Amino acid sequence: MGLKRFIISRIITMFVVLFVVAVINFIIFQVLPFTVLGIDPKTWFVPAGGTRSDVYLDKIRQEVIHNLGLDLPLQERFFQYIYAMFTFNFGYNVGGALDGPVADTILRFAPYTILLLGASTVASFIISIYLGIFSAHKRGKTFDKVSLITLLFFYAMPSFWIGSLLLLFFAFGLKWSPPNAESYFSGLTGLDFVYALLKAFLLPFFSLTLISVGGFYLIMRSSAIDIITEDYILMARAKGLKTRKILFKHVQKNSILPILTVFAISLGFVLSGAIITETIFGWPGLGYWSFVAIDTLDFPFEQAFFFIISLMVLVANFIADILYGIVDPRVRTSW
Amino acid sequence: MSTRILDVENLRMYYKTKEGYVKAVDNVSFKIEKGDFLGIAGESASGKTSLAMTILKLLPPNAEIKSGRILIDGIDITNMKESELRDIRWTKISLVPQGSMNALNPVFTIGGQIVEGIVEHKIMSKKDAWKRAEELLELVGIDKARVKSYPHELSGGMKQRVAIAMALSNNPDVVLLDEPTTALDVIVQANIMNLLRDLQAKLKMTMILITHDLSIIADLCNKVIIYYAGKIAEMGDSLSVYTKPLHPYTQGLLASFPNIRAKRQKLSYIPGTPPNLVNPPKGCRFHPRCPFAFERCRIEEPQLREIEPGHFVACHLY
Amino acid sequence: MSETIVSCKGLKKYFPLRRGFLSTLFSRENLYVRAVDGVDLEVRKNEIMGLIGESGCGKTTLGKTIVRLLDPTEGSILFKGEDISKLPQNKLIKYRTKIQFIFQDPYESVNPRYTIFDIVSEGLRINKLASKEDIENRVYTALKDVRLEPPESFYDLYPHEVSGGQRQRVAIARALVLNPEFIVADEPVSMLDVSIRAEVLNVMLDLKDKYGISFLFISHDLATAKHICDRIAVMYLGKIVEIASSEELVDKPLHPYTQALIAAIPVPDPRAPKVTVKAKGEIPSAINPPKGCRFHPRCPFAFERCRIEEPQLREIEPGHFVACHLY
Amino acid sequence: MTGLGIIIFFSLLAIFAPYITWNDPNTTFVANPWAVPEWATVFPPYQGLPPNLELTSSNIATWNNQIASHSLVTTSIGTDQIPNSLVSISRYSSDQVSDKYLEINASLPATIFPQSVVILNSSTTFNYNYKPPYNFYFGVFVFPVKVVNVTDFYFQFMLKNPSGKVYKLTNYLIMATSPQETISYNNGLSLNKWDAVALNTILPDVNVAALGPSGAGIPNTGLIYLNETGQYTFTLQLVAVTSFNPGFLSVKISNPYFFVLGRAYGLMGTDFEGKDLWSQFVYGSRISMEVGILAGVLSVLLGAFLGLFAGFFEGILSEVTMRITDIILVIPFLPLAIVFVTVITQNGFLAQSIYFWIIILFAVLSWPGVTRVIRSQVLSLKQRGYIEAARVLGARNMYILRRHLLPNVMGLVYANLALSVPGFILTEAALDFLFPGVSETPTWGRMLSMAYEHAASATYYGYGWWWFIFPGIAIVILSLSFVMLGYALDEIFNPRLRGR
Repeated sequence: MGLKRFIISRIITMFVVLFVVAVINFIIFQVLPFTVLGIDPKTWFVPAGGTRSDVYLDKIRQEVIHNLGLDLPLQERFFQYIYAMFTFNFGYNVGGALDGPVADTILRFAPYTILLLGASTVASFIISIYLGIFSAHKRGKTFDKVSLITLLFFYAMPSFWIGSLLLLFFAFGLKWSPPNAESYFSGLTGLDFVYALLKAFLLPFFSLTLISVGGFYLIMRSSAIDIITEDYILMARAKGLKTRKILFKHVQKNSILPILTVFAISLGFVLSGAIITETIFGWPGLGYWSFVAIDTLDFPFEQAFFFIISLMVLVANFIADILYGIVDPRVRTSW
Repeated sequence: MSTRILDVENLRMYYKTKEGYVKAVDNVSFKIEKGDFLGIAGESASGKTSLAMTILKLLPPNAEIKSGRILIDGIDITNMKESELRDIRWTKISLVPQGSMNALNPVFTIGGQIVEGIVEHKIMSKKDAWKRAEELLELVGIDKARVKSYPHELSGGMKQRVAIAMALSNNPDVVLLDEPTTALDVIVQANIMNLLRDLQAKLKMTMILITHDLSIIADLCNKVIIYYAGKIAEMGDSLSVYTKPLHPYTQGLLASFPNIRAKRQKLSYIPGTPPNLVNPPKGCRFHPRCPFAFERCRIEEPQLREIEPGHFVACHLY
Repeated sequence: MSETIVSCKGLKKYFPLRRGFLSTLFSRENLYVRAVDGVDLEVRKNEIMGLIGESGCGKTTLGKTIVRLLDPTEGSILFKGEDISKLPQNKLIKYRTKIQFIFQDPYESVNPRYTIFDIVSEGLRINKLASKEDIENRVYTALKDVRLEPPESFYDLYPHEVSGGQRQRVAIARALVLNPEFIVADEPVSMLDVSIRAEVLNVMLDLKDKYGISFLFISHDLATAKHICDRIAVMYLGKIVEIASSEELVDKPLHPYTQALIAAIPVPDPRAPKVTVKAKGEIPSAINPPKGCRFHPRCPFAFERCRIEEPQLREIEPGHFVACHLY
Repeated sequence: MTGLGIIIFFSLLAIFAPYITWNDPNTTFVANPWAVPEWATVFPPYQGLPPNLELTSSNIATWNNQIASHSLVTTSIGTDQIPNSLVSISRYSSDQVSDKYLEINASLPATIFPQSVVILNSSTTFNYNYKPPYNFYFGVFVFPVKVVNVTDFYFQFMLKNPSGKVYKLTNYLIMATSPQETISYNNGLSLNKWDAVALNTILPDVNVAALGPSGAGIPNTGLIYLNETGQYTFTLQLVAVTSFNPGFLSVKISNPYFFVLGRAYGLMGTDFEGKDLWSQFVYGSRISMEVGILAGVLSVLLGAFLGLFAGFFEGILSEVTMRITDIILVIPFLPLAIVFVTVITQNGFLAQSIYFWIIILFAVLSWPGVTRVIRSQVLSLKQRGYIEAARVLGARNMYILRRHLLPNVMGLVYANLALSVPGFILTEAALDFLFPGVSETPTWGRMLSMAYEHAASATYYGYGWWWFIFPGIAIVILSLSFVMLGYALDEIFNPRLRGR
């Protein structure tokens, strides 16, 4: 079909899916609470700050209601909503925890999440690839058993538990790290800020890495086990190649394929883990703020967050497909 | 004066399984000389592939070599460490594995895969190795421009040729071919057979061909081993084994092979099924299926003996 | 000349190429795998008809289409003069017992959870053809007919407890129990060891002699087919290129493809002439088959006409049909 | 199979929760807050921590009551004995409160000058061989049968430690002050009724965070009074005072107690309010199992049905089903669940059955995974010879579905069930962690949430590890055993893995 054709058709598919996601968003944030459950928007949106005046409160409510189009009939509101979503015009924060346009807040906090997620994903990828392949190679031996049991344990560990344990031990116990990231580095500037940021970054980073490494490792190990029994690995051995070369050239390039797909699919779950991890450590990324926003019923922020997560999952899937093609020449021809 | 290139003595290789030891290679001895084309014929699960893998020492973890020696060009590889074997493989002995379709790694170019086998043994520089890869492709009848192709871009027959080219890359003393034509269509198979015949004539290679198809061996090989249930039943020059089969198993197998040039006839078969290699029958392993079996066959295991010059058989009838 | 039991005329089976939802939306032309592309074939009463071809030539598809496991795209299938090609599934049931199919893989074609008695009697139970005692009698006879003796000792065995050859005979008994008149056997012995193949093939010959059942024997193995079949049809890329009695086809092949096929088959005799290759290249894709004669790109004798005009199957000698411009 | 064993173990916990716990999970102060598990006292840092201790015998008859002869009349001139005949102590058994009680009868002659006093000393000794507790409490049951012309009537508790130092544990506890013939007493004590005089060194509603050794403010009396090991003497002193008029006193006392709130308690210790963590843990298993298994069953049933359907009948409807799975798989699960819980809890009525809605949400969001697996299995099964063979034999769709496909898919269904449960257990726990206030029911997630919330103060108490470790380990072990079970079933039923 050709790469261009493939990309175009994938982008169209993405738009279709994104549209459906927007519709679901609309149902969750606008139809379900106000129309189905019959909640009155006027009492719904209570800004958190109690010091604000009644006039201001009314103003906010008016603004919110207008912003969400809750004063419009459902069908008009729907089109307005869809238009707003696809033009990235997400409205204004309500609820008192955050101020200003939603798009601005998202742009402000996204870097924290990207830093955290990016670093921990890279780390868990590298660890799981090496451990997984080596485990498959030593299948049934002590090394394999120990790493399998350990990583299965990490795999089943709730993210909030890993988080609290790390917090308890390293922040409260050994006092190596601050218990709350945001309050630790907010207000600092320059190198002080960078230093504080890194210090506060370590715990959430470890936490998130531990959460994701188990799943990746299991997939990596089982796909490497499959690959190791393939004839071309036998052939590589027959050629007299060094074990290291067989494992980290022949096995690795083939067994990395499933993990790419799985990563793209599980990105949603990784983001879920990020919500909890960020919340626990007070890491001021999108996950943390999305939880705060839920608490303060900041729906404009929340629906934008949803929309963007879905978009990211779709884009990740798309990138994974492209990467898949780069790694595996067989896939390229099927485009 | 011919030189001995491979010498297998009293080789025993068992797989350890939950049910017990699978006696896939049980007291096997044979030798081949330089320039021989040996065919090893056996039915499925007779252990013929295990024999090949034992000779290469490419065995799964549950395999145990119980006894015997394997000498390649006079070098005993039986107790060699993996690191030492690495130097033997691909320079002294190379393999064209079963199902060569899968023998090529789909994510690397065929040229790259040929080159890595040359460069690993430090035989020549990477640049020269690429040249060599092109030569090898031409040798097996593939356009050298395909050197950067990926395996999936080639047909089954071409992949088989690449696998053969790869096995030849370091001029090994022995090439082991494990069912090289099994999944191929007849015309492609004939192509590959002709290629092998030509290569053998041209390069004076020593080759071992393992197959279930007696007619391919008849067509290509000058020596043949008939393998049954982990043991050699009969061994000798092809002409002598095919024209005067001694072992009842060889006789039955040859009779059940349809010959397209023969008159139309009812085909015969060997009754019963091949034995389970965990608990093979006592005495001669073929006795439950043998029409000539007598008391001694049930008790005593027949030894491989030279009945005629160069023609060995393991049967109490002789 | 004996009467025809099954014949197909102009039979076609195309598989639409599965593509993404969007690419179907964007491109008008539909791509098909032309697995069977206009086949005329007759199977006579009490004969074993061989259908020979390389992998991917459409021989299995043809077999499955004849028993209506697949719905034909075009053309007719006549069973004893009646067209069954367009019958809806519910009307087809009447013919199910008359036309049976034996699958290639004896490991896959029987449900591993069923006992041999259940497997063999399944057809009778589905079609409610017999009473309980009757079922047992018929299963007994069928197992005896396929030389699984004593039959009752096999009743309670599971498929994995018997050998491959026995399993394939169970599959034959399952078809036989319904008293079929025509059986399509799709490579019934290709998964079995050579030493036991004849055991299964001889059962087929017995059934032909004893019950007058006709067979369509699908195989890639011309050497076996020569000894088993009365007549042989050679298939290439969805088309029949030659039909003749088995001895004539092997001894005096007319079509260059048949000639190439025979020359390529090795013989278990070191004194015999070595195999030769009389066809260039490999079998092309069935999505875009070559124009004109489909064999022409590989044919050593191809000339201009072969590239343009598709040859029709014609009777060159009595009972010997060939589709080639050379004749 | 260990997996199955663990699942059965937790199921039994959930089912028999009321029979294997000793406290309601929401009862506070079953032991001292932050009590370690009792078995932990074998480890050095916790050696000698007191468990919950009833240090004295509640049978007052066994106490040393003879000292009650210290009955005195004080005059301005000096001290004269009241004739012993006027004061008696008798022991009786059997009454509605206690089977052993002490009755004191005293006739008090009129005095000219100020008062006559009757003092009863009842004492007992006990050995205390633990580290000091943070808290203890003590008390006695009293029954004032008849009290005439008594101006003051009070109890006093005293403790003599092994070094001989005497602490007055309480000031005089004044029961009555008015010289009437019949007195109605303050503090709930009244005539003709058994009443408890219960005293804690510290009342339960004090600032718990300040309980610890470094906690400022209120002294932890246990650390002061019970800081030695050895023999203590605990004395209960009853004092009655009359003036001018002849008085009469008749009191029964029974069931004295001296109780140490343990710093080591039960199987899993206590939380920051002294709630029994073992019973929270056991009751918590109910929600985890319930949500995990029910959501699993629902989603797998739905998924399997749709997968079977979409695999067997290829057509528009199955195509639509598969596109729906594509979309649902894009939706982020946990954020949606968070929003959902928030929305639900806004509605008081729906919030009551929050776990029901969570189960429904889980099922609705997670069937697509199962559908995909089952569908691809059905698609591959359809290619099997025996399915085609059944068709050749004349079998119709329903027959093939029922007799050939369903039995072959069931194994995969069970395996998927087992594999989907841990996800639900984890997500449910995460929701409880994020929204601990949603329900009063104790759950593992909620336990961890509370532990996390009090992590800062936990540092004083061995980091409260028992509060963090057990629910977390339980979640991991239970999830893992479902995973193991799933893999085991997968291996048994999945023909691809089983091989031939």
